[in-house]
Amino acid sequence: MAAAAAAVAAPAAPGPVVREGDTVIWDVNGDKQALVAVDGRSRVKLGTAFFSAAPLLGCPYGSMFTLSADGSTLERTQYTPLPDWDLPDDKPDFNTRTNDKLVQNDANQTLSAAEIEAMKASGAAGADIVAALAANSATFAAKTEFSQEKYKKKKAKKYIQIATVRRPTGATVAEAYFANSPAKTNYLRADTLALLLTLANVGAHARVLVVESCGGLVSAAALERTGGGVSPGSGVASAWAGGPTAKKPSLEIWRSFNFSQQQRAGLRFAPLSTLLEEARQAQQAAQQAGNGQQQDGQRQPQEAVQQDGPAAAGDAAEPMQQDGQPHGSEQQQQAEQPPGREDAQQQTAGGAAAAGGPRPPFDSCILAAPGISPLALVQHVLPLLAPSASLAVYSPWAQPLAEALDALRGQGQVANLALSEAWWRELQVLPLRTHPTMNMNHGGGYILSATVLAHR
Amino acid sequence: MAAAAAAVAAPAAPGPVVREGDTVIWDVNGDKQALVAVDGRSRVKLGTAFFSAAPLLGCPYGSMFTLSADGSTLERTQYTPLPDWDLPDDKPDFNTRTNDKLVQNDANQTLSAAEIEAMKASGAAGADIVAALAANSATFAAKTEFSQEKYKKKKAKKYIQIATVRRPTGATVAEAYFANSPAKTNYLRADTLALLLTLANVGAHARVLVVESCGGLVSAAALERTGGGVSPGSGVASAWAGGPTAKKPSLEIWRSFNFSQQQRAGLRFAPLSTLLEEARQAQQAAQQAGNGQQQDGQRQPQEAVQQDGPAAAGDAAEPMQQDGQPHGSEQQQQAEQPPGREDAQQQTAGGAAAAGGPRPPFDSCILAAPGISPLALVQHVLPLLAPSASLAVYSPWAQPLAEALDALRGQGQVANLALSEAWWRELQVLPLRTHPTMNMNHGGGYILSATVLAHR
Amino acid sequence: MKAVRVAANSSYNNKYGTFPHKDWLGRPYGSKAVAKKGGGWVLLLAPTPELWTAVLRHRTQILYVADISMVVSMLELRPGAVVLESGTGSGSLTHSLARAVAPTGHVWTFEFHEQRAQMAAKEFEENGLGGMVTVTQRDIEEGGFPEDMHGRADGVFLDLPKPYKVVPSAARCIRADGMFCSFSPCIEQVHRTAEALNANGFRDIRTMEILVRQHEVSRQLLLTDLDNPPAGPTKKQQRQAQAAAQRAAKRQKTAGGEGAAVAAAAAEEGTAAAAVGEGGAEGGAAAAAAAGGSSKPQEQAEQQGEQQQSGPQQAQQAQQQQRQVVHKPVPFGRGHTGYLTFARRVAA
Amino acid sequence: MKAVRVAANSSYNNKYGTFPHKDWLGRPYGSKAVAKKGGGWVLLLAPTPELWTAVLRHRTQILYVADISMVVSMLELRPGAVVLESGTGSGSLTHSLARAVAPTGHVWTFEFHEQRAQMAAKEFEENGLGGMVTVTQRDIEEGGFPEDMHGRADGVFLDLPKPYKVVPSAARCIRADGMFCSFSPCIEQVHRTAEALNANGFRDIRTMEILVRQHEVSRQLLLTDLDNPPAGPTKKQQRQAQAAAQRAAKRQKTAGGEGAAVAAAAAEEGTAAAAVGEGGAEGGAAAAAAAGGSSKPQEQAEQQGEQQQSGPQQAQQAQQQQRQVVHKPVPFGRGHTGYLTFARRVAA
Repeated sequence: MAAAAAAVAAPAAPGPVVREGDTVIWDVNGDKQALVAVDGRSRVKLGTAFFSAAPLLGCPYGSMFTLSADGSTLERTQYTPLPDWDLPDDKPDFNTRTNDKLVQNDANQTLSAAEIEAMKASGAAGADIVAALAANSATFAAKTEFSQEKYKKKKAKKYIQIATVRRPTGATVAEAYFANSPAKTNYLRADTLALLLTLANVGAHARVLVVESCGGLVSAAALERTGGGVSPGSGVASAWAGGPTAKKPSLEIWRSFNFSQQQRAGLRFAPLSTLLEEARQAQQAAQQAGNGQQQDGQRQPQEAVQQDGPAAAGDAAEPMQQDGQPHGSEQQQQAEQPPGREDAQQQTAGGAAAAGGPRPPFDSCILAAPGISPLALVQHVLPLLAPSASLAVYSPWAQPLAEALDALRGQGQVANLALSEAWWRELQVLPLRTHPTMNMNHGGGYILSATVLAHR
Repeated sequence: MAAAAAAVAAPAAPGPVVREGDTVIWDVNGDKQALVAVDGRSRVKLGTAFFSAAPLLGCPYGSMFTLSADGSTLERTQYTPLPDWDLPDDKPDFNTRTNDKLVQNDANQTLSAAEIEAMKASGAAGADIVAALAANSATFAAKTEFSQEKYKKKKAKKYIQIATVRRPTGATVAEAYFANSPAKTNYLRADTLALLLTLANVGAHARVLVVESCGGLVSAAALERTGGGVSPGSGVASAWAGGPTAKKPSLEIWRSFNFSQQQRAGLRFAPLSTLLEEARQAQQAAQQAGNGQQQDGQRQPQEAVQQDGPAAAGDAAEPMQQDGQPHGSEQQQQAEQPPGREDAQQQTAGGAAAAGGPRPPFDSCILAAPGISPLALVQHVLPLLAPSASLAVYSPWAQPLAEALDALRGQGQVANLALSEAWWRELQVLPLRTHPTMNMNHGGGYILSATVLAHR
Repeated sequence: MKAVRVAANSSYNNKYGTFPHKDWLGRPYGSKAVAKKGGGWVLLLAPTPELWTAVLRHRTQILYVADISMVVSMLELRPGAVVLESGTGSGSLTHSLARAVAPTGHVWTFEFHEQRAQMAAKEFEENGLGGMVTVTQRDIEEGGFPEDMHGRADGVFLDLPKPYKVVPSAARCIRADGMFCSFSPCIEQVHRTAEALNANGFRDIRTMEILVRQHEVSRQLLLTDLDNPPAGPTKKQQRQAQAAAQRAAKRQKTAGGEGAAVAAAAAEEGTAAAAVGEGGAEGGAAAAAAAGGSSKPQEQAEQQGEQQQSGPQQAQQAQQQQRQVVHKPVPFGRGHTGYLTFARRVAA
Repeated sequence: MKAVRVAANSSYNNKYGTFPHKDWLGRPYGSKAVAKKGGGWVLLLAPTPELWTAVLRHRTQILYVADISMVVSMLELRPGAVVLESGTGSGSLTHSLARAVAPTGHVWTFEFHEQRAQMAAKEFEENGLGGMVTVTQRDIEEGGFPEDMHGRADGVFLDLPKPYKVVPSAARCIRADGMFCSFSPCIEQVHRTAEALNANGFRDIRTMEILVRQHEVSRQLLLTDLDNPPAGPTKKQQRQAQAAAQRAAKRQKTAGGEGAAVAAAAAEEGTAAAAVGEGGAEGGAAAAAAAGGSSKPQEQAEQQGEQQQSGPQQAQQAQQQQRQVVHKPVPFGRGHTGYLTFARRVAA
């Protein structure tokens, strides 16, 4: 143990640091998370008050903060290993306390509220207060080890306030929203999001179509996986239903991801009707060009792909063929964007990067808009998807997905149809106290997944 | 360990023994279960051959049998503690074997097939053969502890044949059918059966209505819980849909439960139409008798109950008021049975006991016939149920139950509507090898439960 | 949901009004009783072990319906059986054990904590289980079961921090082919218990978990015409759906805490009655549906609201949207109650 | 489902016929290719890590999609990241790690078993991952990761019998705020690993399980008129339903073993193609639906059978029965794959 504890001191190699303008997840005691854009003026909450976030700038992500002794500013605190593991776990009878004589009565604390306040005023650390509370509890010693643990945890939450600065990623942002304002991401659970990204085969070379009512979380997480502008033509098109005049829904969560301008350029917003029109135009162009190889560097719409040569067929294989030649250069890609396009218009507020992002056909598709009939939505977007594209559809309800599966089965449009449900559970792992957590989330929802077939 | 092992020798107090005519569960290695009626002539399978079951008679339930040294007869064998726990679990590094140099090749066994046969012919115990196989395997020592375990288990299943004689109960019969011929009990899992019995509040004083397509398993398990004739008027009515002329479905699993004649008398079979007619007649009789107390000892149909005094209201409370006065004596109960009733006719083959069993209203109801619309079935049986009766409906599919719940909600017919799903998982608990079993059954189905309200 | 003991001269009060018990006397269980003034009402349900479990006072962590079902089933209890329980705790399981062995069997239940033992004994008596359940204050972990229990038990159930210490005593109490069960939250306890069982004349040692997941049922409008969405924009509907979901979640939470009710046993003149659910005139079926998810009247009101808002386009809307009954697991539920370890006593 | 490497002069043979690869060249992924003789066909699908996982040769227990998704997500991998893996095993996870960090990142994967390391390296090369994945034969439990990996990893993944022995080395390799993950089937390994992580500069130690349950979708006829059941007796329908369920279960099983297919990478001329699903003329969509439950044509045939049998009573039957699309979990599935333990390296 001693040798192991020494290893804590060994510093890790440097990781990313908080820069001016970054959004961070301000995680207080693991209980409460807030997304905060950090600059010289922004403030963060610890306990019941707000403090300047300036001390965060330049600190490594993962840094922990607590209140300074005078309670006026935030200061970094060093991590120390949890004491939970100091208990000897080879003595089966160590937890000999039992609750046999415990009378239910809340007046067992001899430390007065005034005394606790005095400790706080004198700058005592939260940990000291918790220790004092335990020492002055008439019943603490008589509690079972299990109850002692519970008591200390409860008090610690009340008196120890430590915040961690977390870097926003698909996983951390999803968990922060789910824990604090799940309605904003339509209750999309982090494991379900992870499964959607996997089942839709999202990677650096993917051209991803997303239709979501999760505030933009799915689009942002997908963009993170494509790396934004890493591969020309790849990225995420985040689209919505309702025809050309429909208002763009709120999809602003990408702003929390600290994407670079180049990465942001891989993300476009557009109504589905615009994408369908692009697909139609591209198809016409392909038909005019005949059955031969296309010369203009434009991405092949799906119908063209069917009659195209090996290079086109290679497109869909890119995720596993990372050294294959992508089509079209980035400049061509940008040149394709007609000026004043609807999605560009709608990105004016805060959309610093030029409108980029992929055009149809897409080889990856995530549908996470449960308010739309899954069958209707799948059939609506099928013309936008390249043959062999991976498709994943999320709904909190199984039945609409089951009916979609039933209707799509055997129609020759998709293969590998599957309806899946994830079951996600955490465990507490501690000496003599190892068990799954007593509460869990049962609502991970359901995913319909499939592979798109070539049109006959 | 030594002291603990000594405790094994301490004999348990005697339990039930196998009697002529009993049905037993013949459980071979925990892998294969057969329900066998034991008498002097019946035979049971061990390995690939059948043997006389005569040695089972008079043995305590739980006895274990193996082949005699000459392989011709069954003989009892003593249980010894499993060796799995002899491994030291306080040495973290004991499993130092790794698979690093293991080449995939099946020719690593130096013991020949002929040698193994010779061992068997000479009467070697299966355990000895397994030990010899391990000792003569060139790769056994190089395997990880995990793989060694797997190897030994595989070989043990092949060479060690031990059968246990189990007493049929709701739990053991359900598990035996589920493991060996699940279609016969319509895939009803043991935990789901247990939940149905609980949610329907089945106990000694319950008058239970069962409609099932599980071969009679539900009816038999419910009868076991009511104790059959323990409380006069209590028991199980196992009914089916389809009008008075419908053929009785196969519901014969009760024959495996070794019910006494008295217990069997608590079980009746009848078409739902007969029960509905009984309820109508009883209601008419009650109306003719006016609003006063009934004098004839007949059970009150539900409409009468509504206008009845405190004693009637006490009926439904019986499960928790075990010392309350039940209505009607057993003789009265039997006298009520009209001779030549439909269910009595259908019980001629093997139904040794006189037809008894409860009449409407029922205070407990289990519907486990998923081929029937749950909503239609609930509404069909509601006139048979007493106010405050507990209702539990099983289906492998959630959607029909959800639609039933939706339709019943707010209609004032039932309260406490809930749609539940059980998740049942076993764990392997062994030194350094503790984990949930690698395979599990995902198909426990869904249960709709409710409490019946008084008709307005 | 509340347990109410009925007495002719007593009355039940809540925010929906005053309910004199004498109005309840003679009415069948499952009836709705109306308040003296105003339209408030309660449902009077007969007590069952399940309803009791929902309303009893928690003196300790209790067992819930799924674990209880497995325990009763796998201990192979039936009328006439004798079962030992330690500790008694809040008496949740005890009621189900009593139902299973009634009327000729017996539950011997032991509780280390003096006050708890007394409170449990009083409740069993009041709930009419006095003749079938005996509560004794005793330290089972240290002293084992009393010697006069040896060889008498068809089943033993342990819910103790160190069940492994009691295994030798349990082995002496359980008859051949009888069943043992231990409920433990932590895997380390299970591990030691399984080892002790293997060494003390038990076989068929099985450890399992059973969790129950509740599903909520709702009606959803799903958009089917993606080019021509209905007048009410999808986004607004989504907000409504979210708000409805939040309300449902809130209801779900309150259902656990203060929802519909039950219970209570014989009072004056051998009468028994119980109250399940409470509602004001405006909140019609809320109480009745408390355990079932959302309440219909509320939902219907919402649906009417939607329809009114779309007004004349109603027929068109039917083509653009699809109304569907759907279900999904309630988001938050129990993730673990405990591990159930069963074992069978080896035949002589 | 099978992985097929395409070569112009090669051909693929199965019981449905012979499929010359040259017929496949130039066709888009997702196409159906017909056999030289007879009506047999295969679907040509582009390889993905998920499809590869379904067809790869198991040299060890492999990770499946749910665990893989959590690992990639919680390790916070993205293009450009550097990740260390030990052991390589069958390379199932490695493909997904490579997809996540491509094209500018790198997967350093270590395998103790010599033969396995060589086979994995060959497969990565063939599947076009050669530039992004480096396989090294090394005993990580004894020697830790190579010193030149220190401070270079954004994430480390361990699938080893004694991961706790590697924690100090992992701590030296992972940069501040980087992530650690260990996959262990047994809780005892997890316990020691968590203790080692706490002592070696990690925090946010979380252990979790993720299981995926597949649902099968079918259409059921539910009896609604209980007094006048349709001509075909309920019992017969039940038998049919059971038989259909058994067939579905059988299909489900085969889907795992030999069902629809995938895979394969660049062959001659940089071309890549893959075969998913195989079918004879008579068994139409069977292969395509292999992963989706029952196959539609077969089901339609059954339905037609039912309808023909009931003949003229068809209209009446509609009133007596309700046809409904339903879903339920496939009965048997994985109950445990392993525990995933994550931890975050403490900032400097």
